Amino acid sequence: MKKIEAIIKPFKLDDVKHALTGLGITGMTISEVKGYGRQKGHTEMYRGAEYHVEFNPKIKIELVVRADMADKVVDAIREAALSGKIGDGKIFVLPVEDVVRVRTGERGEAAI
Amino acid sequence: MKKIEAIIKPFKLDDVKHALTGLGITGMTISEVKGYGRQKGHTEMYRGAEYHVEFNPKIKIELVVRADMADKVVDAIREAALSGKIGDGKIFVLPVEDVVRVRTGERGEAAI
Amino acid sequence: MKKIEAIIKPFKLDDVKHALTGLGITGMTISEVKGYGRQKGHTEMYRGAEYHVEFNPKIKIELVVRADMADKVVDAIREAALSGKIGDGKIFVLPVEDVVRVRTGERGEAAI
Amino acid sequence: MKNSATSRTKRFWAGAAALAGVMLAGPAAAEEAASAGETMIQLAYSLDTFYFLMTGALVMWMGAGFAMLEAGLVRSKNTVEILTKNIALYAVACLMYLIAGYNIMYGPGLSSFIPGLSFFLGAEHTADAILKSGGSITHSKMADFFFQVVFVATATSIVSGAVAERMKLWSFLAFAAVMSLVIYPVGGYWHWGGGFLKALGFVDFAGSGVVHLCGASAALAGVLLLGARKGKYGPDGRAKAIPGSNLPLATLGTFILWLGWFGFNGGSELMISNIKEANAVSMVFVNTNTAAAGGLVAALLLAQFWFGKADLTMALNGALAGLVAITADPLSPSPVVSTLIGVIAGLIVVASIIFIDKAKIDDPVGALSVHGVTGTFGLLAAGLTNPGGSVLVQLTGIGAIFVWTFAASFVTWMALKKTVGIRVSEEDELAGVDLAECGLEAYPEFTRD
Amino acid sequence: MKNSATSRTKRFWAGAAALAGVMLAGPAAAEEAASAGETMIQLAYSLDTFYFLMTGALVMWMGAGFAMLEAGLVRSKNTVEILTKNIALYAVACLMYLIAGYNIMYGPGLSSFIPGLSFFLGAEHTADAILKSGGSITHSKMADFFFQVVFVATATSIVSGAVAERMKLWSFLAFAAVMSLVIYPVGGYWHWGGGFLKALGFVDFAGSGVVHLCGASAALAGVLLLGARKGKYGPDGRAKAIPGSNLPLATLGTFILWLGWFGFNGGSELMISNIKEANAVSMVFVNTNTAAAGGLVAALLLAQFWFGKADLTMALNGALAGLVAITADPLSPSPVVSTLIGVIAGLIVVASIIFIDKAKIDDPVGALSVHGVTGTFGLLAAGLTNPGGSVLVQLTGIGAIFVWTFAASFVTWMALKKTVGIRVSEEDELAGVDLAECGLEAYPEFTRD
Amino acid sequence: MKNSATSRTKRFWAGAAALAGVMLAGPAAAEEAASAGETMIQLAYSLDTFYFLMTGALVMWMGAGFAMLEAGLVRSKNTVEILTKNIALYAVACLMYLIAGYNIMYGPGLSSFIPGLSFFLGAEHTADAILKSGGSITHSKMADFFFQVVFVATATSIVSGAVAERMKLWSFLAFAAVMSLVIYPVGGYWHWGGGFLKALGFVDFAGSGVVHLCGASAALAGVLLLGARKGKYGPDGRAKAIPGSNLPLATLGTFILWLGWFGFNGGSELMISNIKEANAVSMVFVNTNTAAAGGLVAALLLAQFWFGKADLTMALNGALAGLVAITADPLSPSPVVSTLIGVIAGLIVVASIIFIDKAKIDDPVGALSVHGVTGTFGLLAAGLTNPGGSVLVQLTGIGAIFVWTFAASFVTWMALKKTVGIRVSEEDELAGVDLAECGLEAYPEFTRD
Ligand SMILES: Nc1ncnc2c1ncn2[C@@H]1O[C@H](COP(=O)(O)OP(=O)(O)O)[C@@H](O)[C@H]1O
Ligand SMILES: Nc1ncnc2c1ncn2[C@@H]1O[C@H](COP(=O)(O)OP(=O)(O)O)[C@@H](O)[C@H]1O
Ligand SMILES: Nc1ncnc2c1ncn2[C@@H]1O[C@H](COP(=O)(O)OP(=O)(O)O)[C@@H](O)[C@H]1O
Repeated sequence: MKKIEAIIKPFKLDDVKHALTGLGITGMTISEVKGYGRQKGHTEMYRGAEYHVEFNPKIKIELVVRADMADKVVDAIREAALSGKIGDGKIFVLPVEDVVRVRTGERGEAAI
Repeated sequence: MKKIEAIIKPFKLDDVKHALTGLGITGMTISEVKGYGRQKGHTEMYRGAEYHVEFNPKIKIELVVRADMADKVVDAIREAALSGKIGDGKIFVLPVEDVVRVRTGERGEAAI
Repeated sequence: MKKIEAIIKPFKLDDVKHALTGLGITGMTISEVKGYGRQKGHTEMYRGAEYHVEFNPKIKIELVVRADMADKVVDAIREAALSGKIGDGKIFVLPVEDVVRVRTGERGEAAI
Repeated sequence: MKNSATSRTKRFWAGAAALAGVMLAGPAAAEEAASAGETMIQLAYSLDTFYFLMTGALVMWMGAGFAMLEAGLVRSKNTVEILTKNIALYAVACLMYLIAGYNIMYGPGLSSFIPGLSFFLGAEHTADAILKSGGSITHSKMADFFFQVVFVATATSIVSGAVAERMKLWSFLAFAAVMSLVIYPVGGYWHWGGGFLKALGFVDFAGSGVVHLCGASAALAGVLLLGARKGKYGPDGRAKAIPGSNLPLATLGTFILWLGWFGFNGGSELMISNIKEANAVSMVFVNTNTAAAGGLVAALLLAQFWFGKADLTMALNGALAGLVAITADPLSPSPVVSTLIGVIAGLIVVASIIFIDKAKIDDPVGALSVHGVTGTFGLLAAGLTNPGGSVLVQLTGIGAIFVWTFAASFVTWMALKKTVGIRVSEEDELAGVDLAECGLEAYPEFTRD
Repeated sequence: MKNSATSRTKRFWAGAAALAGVMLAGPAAAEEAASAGETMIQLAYSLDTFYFLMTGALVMWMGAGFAMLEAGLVRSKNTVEILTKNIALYAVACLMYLIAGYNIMYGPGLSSFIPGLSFFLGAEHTADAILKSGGSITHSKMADFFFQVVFVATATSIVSGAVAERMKLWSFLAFAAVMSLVIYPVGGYWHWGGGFLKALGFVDFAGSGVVHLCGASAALAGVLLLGARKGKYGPDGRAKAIPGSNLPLATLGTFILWLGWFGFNGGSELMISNIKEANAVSMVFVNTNTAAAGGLVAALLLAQFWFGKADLTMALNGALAGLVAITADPLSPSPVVSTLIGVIAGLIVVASIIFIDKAKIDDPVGALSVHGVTGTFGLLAAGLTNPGGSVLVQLTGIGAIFVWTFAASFVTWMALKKTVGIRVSEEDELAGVDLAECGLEAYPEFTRD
Repeated sequence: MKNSATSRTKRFWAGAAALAGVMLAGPAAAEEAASAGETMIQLAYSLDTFYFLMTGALVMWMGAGFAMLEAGLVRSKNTVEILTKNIALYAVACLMYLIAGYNIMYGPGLSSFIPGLSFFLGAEHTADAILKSGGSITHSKMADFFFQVVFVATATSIVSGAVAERMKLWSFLAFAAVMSLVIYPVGGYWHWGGGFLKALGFVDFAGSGVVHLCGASAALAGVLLLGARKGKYGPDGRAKAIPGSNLPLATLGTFILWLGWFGFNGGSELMISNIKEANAVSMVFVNTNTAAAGGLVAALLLAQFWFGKADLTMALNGALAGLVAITADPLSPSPVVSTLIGVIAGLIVVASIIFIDKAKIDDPVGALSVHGVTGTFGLLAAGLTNPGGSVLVQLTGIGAIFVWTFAASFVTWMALKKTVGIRVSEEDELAGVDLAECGLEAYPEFTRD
């Protein structure tokens, strides 16, 4: 099993979610994060003093999938999250050793 | 060492925390996330127009433990987080290669 | 490639960010988390009733780096995040199998 | 009807004009002087009416104060519902009081205990009647209704805070309707409507009893039948703190109430158009302000000494406690005595909130303590400070208002409980009543739900 | 000039003093009586002026109401800009109306259709002129300006809500300037300025048409040229909900507007210093309040039955709908009829909001429905309730105000669109106009942006 | 005492009634006319008292304005404490002024420099004294106290904003007590109390100097002893922006202040009951409004040109700057000149905020610029616009108020610093003063702490 972590632009969330459910994915977890990267932040003035917003708002999507699904999922996210502009984000693939579904106690792939 | 990530229902946080401290766990990190899964969201009306809330609020607990503790920890979380209703959440186990305690510079299991 | 996850005190974020960019790191993702650990929370009174704040606000920094950078990054974070007081946080190192840059489709180390 | 500044309707009272322009001849003097007298009655009537309308508007504004105070002291997941309750109860109270409440309270009664029943507002005073009365009809009947109607809304607002975060919206509004149609007017009739409390010499200038104790008694009945919020008391029975979600709103609400109280007490003098009355209204303003100030400072200091921290919410309750307490008699005591009354009320309210909390009576905003306990204290204090007051009579009044309101409310709540239910489901309470009842979130973008 | 209580300037009108002290002798009586008449004129003038200033202050306060209402109903990323628009439009409207708007509206016109043009305020009424008028000049010219200027700000405030979340700040303020300098004053001239609508017998007591329909018509022109917010309508054309970010603010805004409306309608009687006028103002207060209450309850019930949930924002709009509708004639109907007018307005507004939403006219706060649709309804109702009213004349007035305001606004918006543009870039809209236009975030610490 | 509409106490002034009913006979005419005169004095006294109470209530409301403005401009972790400071300082100021402050300011002085000392309020004016004075005692002493007490709270409110986010709560309140007991009253005595500034012909209608410059001078002393907030100035010495956490609150606060200012300036005319006074009050309302509008627009435009963005917080400060500046003389200038004064104040305040920021004087809300710098400007402008004004005298007054307030405040702050300390610990400042001082969070559910 693999854990896919994708950092995307917030307004792409809907598209990515559709792409994933299109693949038959039934679960994912998202959170709000801030990203620092090649996409620079912006500088604003507040009462005449500058302030730099170096971190851009991003959404992090985490989902655990069967190992054989990982590539398809990564591709689907990539396509859906793509705007072509800097700051589109990253996808990371991590190994997962076990999964448990709290409700049923199922473990492993059955629990995903 | 293993990293345990658990996605649970927010109102179960207290119980899970108690279960973990009962096992002698001394550290964990939580964050607020939103989950998409079999537990469907809900549809509301705002000024006559529908809106779908597809993501349910969840709490993510992350903790790194000695490998030999992993199973006990997973079981403890499972038990404490169980309500039996759909949406109870998932527990993931990931491998961890190293741990550092910032304050002391200790590494590995000593740093947990 | 490695994923470094650091839990630090919020007011140390700026220093850590500087340390990392000093190493040539060009990307990272942060989020707000709450930590439970040796640093105890505090007890307050609200209208005469006690309430315990057991979780302290922390910042989680996540970044994926080339494997050979991992040690340098860990050290840099450690140094910058150190205040010497309890609650300074933890750094975890996890294995990463693949990275994709959404914008370009690059994979692996090139995508970091 | 609105119009430009240039083409106005002629003044109604030609007397003054005549006096100003023509009157230099002797014989007509006396006749015209009659006109002058009439003009003065008209002016005084206008001034008193205007004073009523302005102070009434300030009391109406208290509705916003309660809404903000309560919205600030509940959790964000229950905020929309408390806002809906507050603004809707104001509307419901206005309509019920218009239908019959006002008449029950101020119409001719059957006996000094049993008020009469009639519907809708009677006719306005005619100019003729006013002039003939020689000025003893001092203000418009409609202005009087307006001033009174905002009071009933205040009484009902008190209830919403105490039952917050777990009561069904529509059951609450049904109760609000009954309360403003019958429960409050009957108690009001006994005193301000000329019933037996009036006859006894009960002292309650602007409603420490008629309004505040009444609201708190109704709330108490509701709270007892409703039970505490889930999670308020731990398995060990200890009260847990459930912090309010937005303290700037709570502070704003208190400021609004403080401001509105100048209307509440200041308008209750009912007349301002001569020196004595103007002085009285001024004294009421000063005493109202100083009692609130005393209450705030005392509660803040007590919180600091007791908890080691300057609990803002206790300070807010302290100010309100001072206001409620002085309401029973803001006219007779000197400003210094009023300050003391406020100080004592501020101390009492902190102790009372903690005591009630420990007694497992769950009142999220402290309404029972602020309006009930310090209202009672204020009435007793008025028995001492008011030259015509008597502690015994005050106790009678307190008892009468409490027993009637509590009993009538209990029956009403019970009827609602047995039929439509008064408490939301456990699941809805956990998720927050906002989504379940209103389908909305107060802060959809920021709440960590 | 401010000073201690001890050393005051002598009273201007020595007449009263003389009367009080000296006048026991016969022969001078008549002469002194003239003085008494003058004193009464002075008193009445002072009372009416004071009444104007107080009610005007209440209307000014409505600016805060619109600001809070709109800030609560937009997303947090567009909140700073809507706040900036609201407070800046108030300032702009005040300045434009001072420069020429007031004179256009109330100065001598060229014909009953075409107003005159002049600049800045004329001189204040002199005491001599007032006394000579025998009291038919009832209040200060400056107080009149103050009362009128807050009305133009209200009309302009209506626009900002409808075009929220996508219109450029400075283009909006430019429009606000034109609207308060010309568009609103011309329509106002036709009725309150003594133009042809006045002559026809058009009934619009405090501005259901002159102010509210005018604001909504200007808004409609803007919305049509501007288009819907990005994401408001899905690819399938269905309207999506875009929840407001801060409902306590929206509720507070409604309470503020409700309070301010007592000034809006109550002050529009223009005089209070005799029995008839005082009674009229009181009636206006009661009817204004009860119509709002009726509107709120009706809208809340309708929402409950229609959507299954008690939508707070609909209740708020319902209260405002009742207020707008009764504004056309808050004096002639009885309180019960006023309640009914409010109830109908509350029902209409819910239906209208949904209809307009479905018609793909994107109005984030419901301004078109609240001010336009129920304003029109109120004017028609006034044609029936007002003894001098005629539905035909009302229709003429509605048509005239709508056509003029819509056309003039359309041309203005179009000119802005063709030159500086009226809509922010797609990117800025996505990121929120706050950062792009104001460089600030409303809640920099909590927004999940 | 409150009662039903039916059983009223007879009117106090029987004169009018008599006139209306009986007076058709000739011989008694003169005698009754005396009664008429007395009635008119009573009416005027009532009207003026009512006007005082209403405008005083508006000034009291400014306390809420400062609280909201400051709560909106600080970070959320310091919000509870600033709220506590604001509402508690109001209470403390009221009590201190009651104890002796009012008497120091308005009681008989020892010399034109040194005020006298006495405690608590004297007796109210009796009807006899008023009637005998022939109407030159124009309003209730209690109303006067009420109006004055809300002014001292305003002066003290100014301080809290400048020292926000780092000053200890109780040290601040201790300072507030000293300020309202002594510091403010002494300066006030010099001018409004009839001291040497009055004698010199200093022009300060409603307190650009006595209130606003005084508040700012006290704040400056505090800020200098306190130092900047941690993190406000980078290692390179450059000022860093620390954005305010809730701009809707800041905007609401400004609207509240704007509204309250009609009371602040409008009430400072002190009388309204004749044509001249009514006209004056009206002029004051118009000028106050237009100066604020001018200030807002000017500051917003300057921010747009200077920073490239329409900084809402600067617009808010611009409106307040216009208000502060016109306060020195809102009566003599025409509305156009008042607009200009507002415009200049709006420009000055933006520049001043930036300058003071660069000078490393850390003032989170801009209080020094808004109240100090534009207060000074307003006083100088009044030296030119007021017919009796002199720039030299104005400079003397400015100097006197500044030197006295600054010195006395400095000593007080220093004494506090040396004893209990005035600054919270670094750790508490980092974590936010709310938890350390009040044990509460303003928004416990949403803050990203
Ligand atoms: N090495 C990294 N580790 C973790 N997150 C990263 C890393 N590099 C980039 N990110 C995340 O991806 C986002 C986009 O990266 P950025 O460099 O701005 O654009 P792009 O991916 O288009 O080159 C960043 O805002 C950050 O959240
Ligand atoms: N494959 C997954 N990857 C990551 N998170 C998941 C995954 N499946 C479920 N989750 C998380 O677990 C939560 C509960 O899952 P859900 O399918 O609703 O219920 P259940 O686990 O009871 O079947 C989801 O809301 C989501 O946050
Ligand atoms: N085993 C763990 N797993 C995950 N997070 C942890 C773990 N232990 C500590 N943390 C995080 O590190 C933070 C600091 O830990 P703490 O024990 O308080 O101090 P220290 O690291 O200085 O001993 C905690 O608040 C928590 O967020």
